[in-house]
Amino acid sequence: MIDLRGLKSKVMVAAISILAILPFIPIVHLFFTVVVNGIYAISQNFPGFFYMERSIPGSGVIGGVGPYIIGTAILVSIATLIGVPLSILIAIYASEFIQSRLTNVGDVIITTLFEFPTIIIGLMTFALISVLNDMIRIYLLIDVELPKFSVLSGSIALTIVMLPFLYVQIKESLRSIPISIREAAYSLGLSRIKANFYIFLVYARGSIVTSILIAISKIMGETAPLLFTAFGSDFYTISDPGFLFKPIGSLTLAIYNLGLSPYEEWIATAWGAAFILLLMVLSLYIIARYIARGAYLR
Amino acid sequence: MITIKDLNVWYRDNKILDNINLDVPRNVILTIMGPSGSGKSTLLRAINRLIEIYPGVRVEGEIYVDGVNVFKARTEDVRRNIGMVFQIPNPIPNMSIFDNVALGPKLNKLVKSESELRDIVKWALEKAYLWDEVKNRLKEPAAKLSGGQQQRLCIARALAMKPKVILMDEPTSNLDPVATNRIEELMVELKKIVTVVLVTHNPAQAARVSDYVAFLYKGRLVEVGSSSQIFTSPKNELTEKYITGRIG
Amino acid sequence: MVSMNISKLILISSILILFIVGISVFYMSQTNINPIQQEGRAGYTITIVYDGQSISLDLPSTPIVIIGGGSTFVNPQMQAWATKFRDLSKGLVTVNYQSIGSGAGVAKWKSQALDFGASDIPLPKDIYSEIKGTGRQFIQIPIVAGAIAVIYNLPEWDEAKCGNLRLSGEVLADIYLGNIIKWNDPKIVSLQDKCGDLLPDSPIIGIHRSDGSGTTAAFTLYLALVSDEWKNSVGWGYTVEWPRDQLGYGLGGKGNEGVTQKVVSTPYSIGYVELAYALKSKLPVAELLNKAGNFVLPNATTISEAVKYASKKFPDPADDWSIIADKLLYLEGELSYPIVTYVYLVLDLDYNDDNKNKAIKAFLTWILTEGQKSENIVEGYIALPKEALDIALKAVEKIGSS
Amino acid sequence: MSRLIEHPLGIVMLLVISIISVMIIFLIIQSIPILLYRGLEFLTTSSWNPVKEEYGILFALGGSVVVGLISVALGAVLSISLAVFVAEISPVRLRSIFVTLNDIGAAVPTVIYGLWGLIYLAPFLYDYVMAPLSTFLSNVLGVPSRPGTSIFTASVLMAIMIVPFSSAIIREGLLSIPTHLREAIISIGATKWELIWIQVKMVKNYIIGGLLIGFGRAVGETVAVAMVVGNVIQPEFYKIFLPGYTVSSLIADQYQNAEAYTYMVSALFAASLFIFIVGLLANMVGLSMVRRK
Repeated sequence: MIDLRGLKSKVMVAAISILAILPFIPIVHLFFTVVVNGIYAISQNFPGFFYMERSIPGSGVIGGVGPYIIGTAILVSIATLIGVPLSILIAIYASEFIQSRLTNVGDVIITTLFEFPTIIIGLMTFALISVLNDMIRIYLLIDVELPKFSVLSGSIALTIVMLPFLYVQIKESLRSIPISIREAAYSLGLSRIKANFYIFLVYARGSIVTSILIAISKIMGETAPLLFTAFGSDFYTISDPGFLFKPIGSLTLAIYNLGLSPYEEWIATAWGAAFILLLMVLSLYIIARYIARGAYLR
Repeated sequence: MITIKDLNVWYRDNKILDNINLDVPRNVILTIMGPSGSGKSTLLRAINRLIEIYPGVRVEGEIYVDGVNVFKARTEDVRRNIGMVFQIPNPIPNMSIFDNVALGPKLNKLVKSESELRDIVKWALEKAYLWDEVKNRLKEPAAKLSGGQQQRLCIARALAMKPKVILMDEPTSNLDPVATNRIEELMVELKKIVTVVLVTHNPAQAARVSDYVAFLYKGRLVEVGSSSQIFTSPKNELTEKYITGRIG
Repeated sequence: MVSMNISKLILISSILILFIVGISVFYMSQTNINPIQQEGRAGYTITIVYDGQSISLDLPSTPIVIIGGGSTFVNPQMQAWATKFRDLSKGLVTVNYQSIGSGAGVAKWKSQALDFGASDIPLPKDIYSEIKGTGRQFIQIPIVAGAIAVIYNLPEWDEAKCGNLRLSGEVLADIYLGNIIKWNDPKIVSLQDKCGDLLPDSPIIGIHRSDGSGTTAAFTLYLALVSDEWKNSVGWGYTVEWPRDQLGYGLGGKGNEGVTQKVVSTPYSIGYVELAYALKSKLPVAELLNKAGNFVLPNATTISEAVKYASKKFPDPADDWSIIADKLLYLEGELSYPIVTYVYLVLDLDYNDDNKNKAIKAFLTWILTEGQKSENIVEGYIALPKEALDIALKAVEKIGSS
Repeated sequence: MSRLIEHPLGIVMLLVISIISVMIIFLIIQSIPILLYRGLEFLTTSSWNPVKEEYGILFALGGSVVVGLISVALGAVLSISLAVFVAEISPVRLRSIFVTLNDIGAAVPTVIYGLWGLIYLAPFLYDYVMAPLSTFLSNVLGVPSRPGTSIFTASVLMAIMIVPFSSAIIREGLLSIPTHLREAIISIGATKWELIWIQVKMVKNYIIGGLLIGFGRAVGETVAVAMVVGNVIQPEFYKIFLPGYTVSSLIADQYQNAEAYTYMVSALFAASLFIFIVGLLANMVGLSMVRRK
């Protein structure tokens, strides 16, 4: 007798395997094209590709993504410097005062923004700065305008993108600390701040560092929240003392704008920028995974 | 040394401890025993107010340690003067042996110099009978020690704060008999320098080490007395049933 | 031991990042991208000769970044001017110009997010009177002229044999209205001198801007001038509703670059872009019917001819230019190209900052004089005639003096 | 006990909460004028005519929903298969390779997907899918045009982008099934397929949750979609071979010159409020499904 059940099982398993391999084809193709086109673009203008400014179309010169690399680095660093301490502080509060009303409200509001359409975060930052400007004008009666298109507002937008993710991750890490460790810390007479900073954060550092690295790699690849905030610039702006209040470019904005252009040089530049961005994001990601694995081994 | 007056503890709507009154003299071992769920751990954690890290707990009454009402003092100061050892050995696993012991003195700024810190750590480890075993591996993570060693490390950690009282919450329940034996010896030795409050559900252990015994049942303090009195002529029927193993 | 690895890894990765940033910064300083470091900039001035007189430009004492934005059309020209002037001023004046579309440029200038806005059309009447009403002192000046070219992607058409495709305003309006669906429509065929039979039986894909733009405003204004149906059913503005989209034969592109890119990659498509973009893309450009009845290509001759007639109609920079907007298109003249556009800068007369006033004044004076010389004009743009420049220069003089 | 702020750290929490609340409130306030001005027509008509101050965003809402639905429909089978394959079928030694590839797919910045989609995916789909199918389905799906930017292309791109993401969530569910349950199923003589099917049914919550979160992503994604969706105002958004708009790509295109018109800013904020609500619902329901045990 034919083993119908066994046959069906084999057929289905084979079908699943084929369906499972299917999604890898575009991803592998994407990798392949980014690497090939990117390396080609960079090799056409090496090492100028890394530090020059955007070329003029028709000049035959590919690249110059220097200002974009610096821009991404600045935006991401500022967002990280604001976002990481902020999310650690509120995550500590939420893990220490689980039943506090403030924690409950915070949980609802912050997780609202978790995995959220980032273009809205850009819009909201733009709106927030408008509100702040109105408040400054009305209540402080001084004529100061916070620039809407600036490094600062771009960083704020990125901070808000990374905050919910970090908050949820760090809070989970802290809440999963065994109660015995909490008792040990508090039995030594440590304040909540000291216990968290010297013991709990150290105890959970593996998973927290992983979350932070993944959060950084996330915001590094964000475009939409920067459209109305960082705005984009094709020049080096950091030589200007007030550059924090001026627009700045980023690798992602450059890929978006150059990729949509008709010029060969600019499209090649976009591929080169994509290659650099991919390299940056993935190396952070791989480091994060490595640390995570180490954390599990502990 | 420790005086507990009219202590009541609730968790949400349940009363965990009901009107506890207790006196503990200086430099003795007092054992609180009772079946699980009787509130012994809660009573122990009330003394250094560790109970307050659990949300939903409400405490009423007074506890004096060395003449100070702990509920009027700062929590940090209270806990600093009272060492505690737990059921599960809980050194911070990814910190070194040295750092685990140094943690309290360092973070509470009890020492002025590095050398003073080293002296304290050495003293505490010696007192905990651990120094000889670890003196050459102080930089290794605490997680590498055996269970009994970890528990002695926790005792050293508590001692390093130079406390007047040490609370022990079933410190041997997760250890093998050999390690248990060593800890028990250590306790008797420790009472020369501190007052020990021990929680156990093992009457035999209570009989071996304690000077005084308190028997707790369903949140009430049933009987308090010297060790010999409780184990030879308990006044209460419940106490007798418990030490003879008929409830528990 | 794991903990050791973590800190090591973080250390290594941060060193790596610092290394990359370090290399970039090193090359920046090497390649003179950062001219601020150079000495001798205090009290530095630039002297230029205009109309036989020498003018010295008063530069700010500290480096200033001027933020401008708007018209995507003027972007290549503005970038060329900005780069040149930054070198000339030894880094004292950097113009950060962003091509975000004219509508955005004006809106952002109005909300003071930008120092100046650049637009392909004058300030609309209501915006003009609204800002005027707040008492803000501002001017509009034309800085350069250009033309909107109609580009097409028609594989069957051989320019060498047939010449460039010929189109008229009415036909363009009919195409974007959806009245003409296919390339071999009799209305298109009848305009052609020869090769009319080569026009294929394929639907025309009408490509247009998806973002708000002055190019769209100028193009739709032109269509409204030549077609009453267009004027009544669509109108003109930065963003309009394209009837052709609703038939499924339309496609949007972001910026002039986006439209060019879409035309390049879409066979049987037609689109409108600023001439500079058309020339750069190597796409064929259609000949358009002018008012005098001739088919003309956009080039220096035909545009200059149109500019000559238009500049006679320019009002004062402080006045409302919107009332003459429709008088500057589709002009008389045998060779006049019909869709000639001007880039207008809107700027304040006082920035409440002496250095910024100086920077903007110097930059504008330079682009209205030296900047109009052929070596500084990018291909596809046309310098303004002297009469127009004189009016603008007089207005720029007033910056910071009030 | 009932004090609002129980520790100085609470001030930081309060600050973060108030900033985010101000942003959300502002989003809502900004949306009100257009809803008062146009009423329900704003949601039920398709027009974007700033010259006449006529705004109806049905075309963009429709585009967003269609992109979300098609990408989830395409992604569902693929992501379940991928998760099952990694958790059950692939050799254990290769598993980490697949997991890494999958997770890297989820980590690639969306703008890179957009660039790739514009240059490789759109022409490919035009040549091999849209053009052949449209020869006999043009009435239903519309006639595509080169370079292949269309709602369909955006949907396929989004499907490619959400598969790694959804499948990671489903995989997590599969791997969280206790070993003793698997052993129990095997011990009653189940075939591999039956084992898989029983487990898939057990992680239904994860599947629905993962796909809902994927839907939220597809609806909210901006740049990748804006690069391939075609960007035209086209009321027949259900003809998926035609170019169209989604709400987020409309915002990305139109926001910059919105302030030149009276109601456009409000219209864009109201439109974003829509993806806010859809995204929020998808996320909240999705997350609660995943967390429910």
